[in-house]
Amino acid sequence: MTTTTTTTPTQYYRFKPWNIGRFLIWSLFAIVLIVSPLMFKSSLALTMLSQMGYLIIICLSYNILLGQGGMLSFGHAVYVGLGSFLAIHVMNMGDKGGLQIPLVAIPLVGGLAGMFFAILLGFVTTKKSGTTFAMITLGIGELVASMALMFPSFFGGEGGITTDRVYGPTFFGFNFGPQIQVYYLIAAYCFVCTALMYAFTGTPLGRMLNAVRDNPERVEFIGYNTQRVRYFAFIIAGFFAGIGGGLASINFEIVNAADSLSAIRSGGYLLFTFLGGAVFFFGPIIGAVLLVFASILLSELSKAWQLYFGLVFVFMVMFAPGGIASLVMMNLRVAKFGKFGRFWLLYVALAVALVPVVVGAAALIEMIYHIQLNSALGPTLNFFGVALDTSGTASWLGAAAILAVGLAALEVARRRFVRAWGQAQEEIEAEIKRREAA
Amino acid sequence: MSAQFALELKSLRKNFGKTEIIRGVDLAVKAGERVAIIGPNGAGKSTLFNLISGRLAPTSGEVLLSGQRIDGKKPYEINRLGLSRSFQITNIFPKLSVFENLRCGVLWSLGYRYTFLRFLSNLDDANARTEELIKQIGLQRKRDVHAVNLTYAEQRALEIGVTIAGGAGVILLDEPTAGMSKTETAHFISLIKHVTVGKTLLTVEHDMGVVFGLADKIAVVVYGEVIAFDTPAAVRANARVQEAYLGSSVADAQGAGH
Amino acid sequence: QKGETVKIAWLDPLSGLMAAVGTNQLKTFQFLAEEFNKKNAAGVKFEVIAIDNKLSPQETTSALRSAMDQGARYVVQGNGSGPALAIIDALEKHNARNPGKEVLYINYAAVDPDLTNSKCSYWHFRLDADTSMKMEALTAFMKEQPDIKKVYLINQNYSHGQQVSKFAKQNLKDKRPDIEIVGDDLHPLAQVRDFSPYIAKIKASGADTVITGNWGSDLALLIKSANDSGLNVKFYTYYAVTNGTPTAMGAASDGKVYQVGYSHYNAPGPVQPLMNEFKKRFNDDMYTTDIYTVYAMLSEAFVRTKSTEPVKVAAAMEGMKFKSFNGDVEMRKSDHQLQQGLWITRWQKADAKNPYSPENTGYTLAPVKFYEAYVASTPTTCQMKRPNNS
Amino acid sequence: MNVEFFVISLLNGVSYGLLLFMLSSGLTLIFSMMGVLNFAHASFYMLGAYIAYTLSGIVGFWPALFIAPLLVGFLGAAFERYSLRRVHKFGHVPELLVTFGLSYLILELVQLAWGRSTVPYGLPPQLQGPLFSLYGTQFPKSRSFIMLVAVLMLISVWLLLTRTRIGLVIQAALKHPDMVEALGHNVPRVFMLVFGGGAALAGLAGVVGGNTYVTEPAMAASVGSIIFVVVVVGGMGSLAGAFLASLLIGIVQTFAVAMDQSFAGGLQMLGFTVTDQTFGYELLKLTISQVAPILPYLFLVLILIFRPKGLLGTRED
Amino acid sequence: MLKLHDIHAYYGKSHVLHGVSFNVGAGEIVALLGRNGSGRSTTAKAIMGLVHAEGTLRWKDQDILRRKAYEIAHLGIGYVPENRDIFPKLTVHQNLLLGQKGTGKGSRWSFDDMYGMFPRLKERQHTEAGVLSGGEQQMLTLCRTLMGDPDLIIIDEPTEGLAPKIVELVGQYLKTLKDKGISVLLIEQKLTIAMQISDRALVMGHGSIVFDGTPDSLRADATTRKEWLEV
Ligand SMILES: Nc1ncnc2c1ncn2[C@@H]1O[C@H](COP(=O)(O)OP(=O)(O)OP(=O)(O)O)[C@@H](O)[C@H]1O
Ligand SMILES: Nc1ncnc2c1ncn2[C@@H]1O[C@H](COP(=O)(O)OP(=O)(O)OP(=O)(O)O)[C@@H](O)[C@H]1O
Ligand SMILES: CC(C)C[C@H](N)C(=O)O
Ligand SMILES: [Mg+2]
Ligand SMILES: [Mg+2]
Repeated sequence: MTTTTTTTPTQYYRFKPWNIGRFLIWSLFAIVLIVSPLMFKSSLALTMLSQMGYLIIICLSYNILLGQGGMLSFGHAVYVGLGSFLAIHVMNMGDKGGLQIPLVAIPLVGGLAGMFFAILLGFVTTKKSGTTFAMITLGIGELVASMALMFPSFFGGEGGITTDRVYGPTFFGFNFGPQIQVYYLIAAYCFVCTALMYAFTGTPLGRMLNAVRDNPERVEFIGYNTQRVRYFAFIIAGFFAGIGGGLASINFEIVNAADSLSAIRSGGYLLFTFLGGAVFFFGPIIGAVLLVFASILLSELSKAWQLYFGLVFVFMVMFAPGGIASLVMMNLRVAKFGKFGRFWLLYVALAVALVPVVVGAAALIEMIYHIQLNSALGPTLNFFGVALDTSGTASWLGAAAILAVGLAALEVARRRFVRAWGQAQEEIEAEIKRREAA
Repeated sequence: MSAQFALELKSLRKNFGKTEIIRGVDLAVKAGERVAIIGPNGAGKSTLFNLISGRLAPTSGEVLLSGQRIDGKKPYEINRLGLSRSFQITNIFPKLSVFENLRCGVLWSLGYRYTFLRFLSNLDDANARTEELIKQIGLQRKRDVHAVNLTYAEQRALEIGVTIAGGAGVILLDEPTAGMSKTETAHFISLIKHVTVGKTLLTVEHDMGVVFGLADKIAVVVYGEVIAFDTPAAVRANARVQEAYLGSSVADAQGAGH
Repeated sequence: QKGETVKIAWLDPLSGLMAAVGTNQLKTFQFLAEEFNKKNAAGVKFEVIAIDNKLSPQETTSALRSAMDQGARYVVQGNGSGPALAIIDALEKHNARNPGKEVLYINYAAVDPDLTNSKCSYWHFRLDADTSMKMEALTAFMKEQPDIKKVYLINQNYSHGQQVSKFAKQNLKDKRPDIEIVGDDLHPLAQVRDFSPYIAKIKASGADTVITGNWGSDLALLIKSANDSGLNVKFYTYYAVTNGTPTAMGAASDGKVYQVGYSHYNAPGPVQPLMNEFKKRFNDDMYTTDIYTVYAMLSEAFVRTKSTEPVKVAAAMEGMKFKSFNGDVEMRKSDHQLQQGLWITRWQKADAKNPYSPENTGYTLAPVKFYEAYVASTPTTCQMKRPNNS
Repeated sequence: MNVEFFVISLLNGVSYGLLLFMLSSGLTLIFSMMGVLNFAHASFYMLGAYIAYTLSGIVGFWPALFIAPLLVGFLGAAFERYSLRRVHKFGHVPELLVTFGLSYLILELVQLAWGRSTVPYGLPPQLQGPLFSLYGTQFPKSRSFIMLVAVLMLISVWLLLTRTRIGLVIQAALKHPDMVEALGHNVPRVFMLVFGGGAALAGLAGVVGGNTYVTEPAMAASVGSIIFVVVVVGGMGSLAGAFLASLLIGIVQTFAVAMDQSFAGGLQMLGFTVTDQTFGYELLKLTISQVAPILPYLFLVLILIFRPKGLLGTRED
Repeated sequence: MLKLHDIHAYYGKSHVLHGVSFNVGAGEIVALLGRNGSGRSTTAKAIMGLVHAEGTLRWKDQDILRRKAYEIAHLGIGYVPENRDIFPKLTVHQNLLLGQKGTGKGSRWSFDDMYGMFPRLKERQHTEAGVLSGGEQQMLTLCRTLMGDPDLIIIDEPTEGLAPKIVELVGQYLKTLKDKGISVLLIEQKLTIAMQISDRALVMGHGSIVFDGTPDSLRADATTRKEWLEV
């Protein structure tokens, strides 16, 4: 039964930037940014954290296109990379005593550069959406990357352009020589840009971008020019991409065309944004973190990193097409309905079963790779402290056995989990129906 | 030019390749009039709507909106001039909530164009208007439900909601009640009547009950031509219309049934 | 220093465009480490930490950090001057900012002359001969070939290729002004899948000789295409040894391809048995033999300084004369560019004198001329900043 | 440009064009029918070359010519069956990404099985040496064979598309899979066959391309994006378009290599003084021949801007 | 011919049909009536194997419950869905071609029959089906299914969006089908037409059958009509 609605005043949602939940989340984000380098102190950890910082900006900017605008770009590295180049040239100008732009503003230079090129190239790129868009970005990406190699005076050829970020007057006593200072510069930008991009999702343009993604035709009939919407979004994405690029050049003090403009790099942004989860705003943040782990740690831990990477990727797309973020959100939903309790054990079981699978499979893979790559070092390899002998059968059989046991256990755990999960979802659906009806 | 007519079509023609689909349509609709367009399948009713709303460009002829020529303009330009349409096949934003769907429809008309310097949630006027719309189309309960998850009838209601959201003065509805049951249809007609008060309405319908219940005037389109444009009573009596479209028995049954 | 373990970080590609080259070089490093661990004057143990830098300068810097975290004080790298520059740059800063934790960079194959000129660094030592030096040797040889009349240049359009083209024109003008340069083509790196249009162009130009700095499939495909269309010219190359090119040359290139380098397949001295051993073990060819020099040089410096401390070692290596597989060599003090003799070799049938047959082709690169170090030596503009305390 | 050079270049252009078509015909099949941007296409090409290399060592080249594509096709079908099919319902982007992942896997597996360097996959004696000589330039048999294979592919795919309903079934199934099943068509099987078929075509291209050119782990990456250019420039859903685009790109690129003109030169002829101080000199001095191999990308961008359907395409999405 | 007994059907986790039972005999036109959302379309999909269903489902003495849709189609059931599902980028002719099974030889229906039935389709036969008018699309789907030569045809709201005159026509054609021995399961909203041509009427409510009888008895049964069909 509906009650009389005429008397109740119109209520609507208001943006309350300081509402508790949001405040908590953003503070947490800030705290994580602030304390991470205090917890992970090695120089590698610091590099990784710095890279995560600007990659978060880049992946989020990419997601403005992919997740929010439904535009699959194969050329995002163009805007990041050109931002880097412009930034580094301006830094060098400062170095040489020319135009002095303080280092803290250099990322903005990168941003403006990214924006400039997005304005320039985006005009033709965003005329169409879908496959046409994707292919134009692919073409432009290849063109820019190949051409850049041909112009050593601007792009520095194969060696790229180097700079020294320590120039000009200090900024409140910081000269940004030590990596830790750079990290905090990156972290500050990361925080602000993330907040800005989040804010963007709540603006009219941001919303219309979603509408254009969902149904461009209809958008035309409610007064908006879809091309315009895509174009503006592209420019904004270009701006943030450029900021990320600018930060990257501060971080590395070197940029190089073959590396930063290449299709592989663009592909990386795409893959990891997707892996993190393009459907949710925060997905790309996870993606950026993974990207750093994958590109730095994985390739150091194992020569087989591409294989692991490919496997993980294929399985992720097959079983969690919404990316990690969607997994998180699904569990949060379960938790919200107070049904998470029953999954603890199941998750533990899954994890326990997963260990032998990963260990067994990894041992086999590592042995195979060892034979191929490191045979110069003799037949034994050190696998997490265990010596495996690739010449004898024992190690092979052992690894295979572990894998088999693990797989069996995993299957059992998985079945249970799937059943429980289905059950929980059913209950939640029913619950929602009940609430709707109430 | 006086804006005596809200919408005026002057010898409008449209060819697809060699086939001529619209063969010189003249039609003048006064402001505030409710006009139903009927005609056999494939007569060109939807095509006519497409020409008016800018989805298609006419081969020749003119379309005037309040005296201003709009033929050949882009859909969004026409929309900004105050003409809005719905679709025969539901055409909404599936992954946005009902509220967001409607708010998208509202934004342009309130002047929030491509801005990214203000928060949606702070646009009080837009939000108020959206809430009002939700109430009008009776989807308060589904406010935050994604449009994909609505039932068919609810989607049709949302379709209308998005169409009227911008406050356009001229509304075109293409088979708004298709696929609804009798009771739903009846409910829907009153909804349409209610939300289009004071507006110019053109609607395509096959359901004679709806047509006769809703329209001040009926235009009959057959083979790309308007063969009659008159009051419902006159049209029903028109022998040519009966022959070309209604088919004797059904016309009586349905026409009277309501 | 006896009994100490010296960790050497190897930062080169195991994936991407140069994966094949990188993999081969890593094997060489590991293989030779084993050899040197058996017997080196310094009595140290070398351990190679291999990290895939994916040919990317950025990844290289991260890899470098990680290598330093793992305790490596020596870094080796050779593919691409991009990563090379990244390492130089990072070390300049790191070594200045972290006294007592200095790290040295030994470059075994990145041949951009800038690395020992405008961008030279105290912490960088190069063992390969750079592009300009190799061109000196190459043109010195061409000077004595009267049948060369028309030369065609074809190179990859990026810094290395552009430099080859530049030095070729410069040197030929000095040494053989009568030679006509009938073409100077630059093509995008690793983009050309069919070289026949270029071959048609070379043919139309009437060239009798082609100079190219191409490597990898850009060289293999170029030569293959030339052979297919029956183009009868001589190729003067830099990298005819890398994986795939010997197969591509095969019988058709008999006597037509020349290469300049600090070594060759049938080099005398201690590498010959090692190359054979390597081939036996891995069924692969060891062509980056200056890796031998890496170990030889380090061992020698350790002995001299009685230490493995990079700062001392660096000081000792400056201007150090030592013995490597190719005789006496000198690490020039002014720019840290190794001065060594260069060979011109020619692709021809393997025989008793030159038995080594790469990729089991039955052919080999046989030496036709050896140039002493001074011939190929080029001046440097390097103004090195040396740490003031040493 | 004299007649001799012109004729040889034309021949080179056509033969390169046919090579491109051979590489991309399988992709056209999959892309235009299933709408899947198959990033692993080039990997199947590579796989074909490697498998043929091993097989020809065992059974000889000619049997391998048939067996290797079958094996690759089988692998492709299996991939469709066990992976792509699951992903299909999530939309085009995940589909594309899963093939992206697959390309990583194939690359790694190939490197594991055959190592990271070039394998000596040589031509069979029947294909060695020149077929004929033209103005003193030889035209190798191997390239003629590629041309032949490309033409055969064209014919067979064309027959498949026009003589069977497979194309219709797939196109329809992309829109309403349930409906097509309800009309009595086994949609999953058709998808699997088409994907397998496309992979087999790629494999076949690998068998003949691998020994004419080089068989190495980088061979997939090196043709990776150019084949998309062919398919897109030709027009989605158009085999004839892909064929036309291949030839066009082949010929344009071949002739472009011969052109040493640059903007700078052009400007100078018009009376402008262009020196290395002029703004953008580096760009201006680039000759057409220097950019020839990347012209296809320019072509792609221009085509998509001015004619998003592609040369002979019928669809835009 | 077709026998449903205690059929339950689910969309993912939501349970939509709660035990549906009815039969369709040979050469019978059975109207399936009910309000929006009562589960009529779902019943059709359950028969075609397009939703997950449980219970007993038999056709010509074969169990077809867990069969794939294409197998069911080959056994002679044709399905005309409610949202038309035409293939927009294919021409009218190609749409019809897809309706055929195999080469189409031995079918009771030829292209000419279809074009004879709806001349409008013949005029548009080389047009992309996506641009057809709503009514033309409706005709096309009907014909497309007929091309597959079914023995039972399930039609979901065939008259939606058709001009009154065409609605009559469709009614006549359904009768013709019946005369050729084809059974029809007609899901309709428009009571008038359904009652005119059907042999039997079923009424659905909340996922189960609440009335099964002749049209006349339904007309007489005011309570059922009131409770399950109106308001
Ligand atoms: N883009 C197009 N290309 C070719 N023919 C078209 C196109 N659009 C419409 N037609 C044809 O024009 C005719 C009129 O179509 P329209 O959709 O306007 O009919 P309608 O009057 O709305 O019919 P209905 O009541 O059945 O919806 C149809 O025969 C249709 O096939
Ligand atoms: N794809 C779906 N997912 C979840 N629920 C669905 C889906 N399709 C239909 N339903 C639900 O199943 C119930 C029965 O739907 P069905 O389409 O069978 O009804 P119907 O009687 O055919 O009504 P209509 O007149 O709307 O066609 C409805 O409550 C509907 O909301
Ligand atoms: C391995 C070599 C072919 C690469 C070369 N050393 C370079 O610097 O580019
Ligand atoms: Mg219509
Ligand atoms: Mg229904």
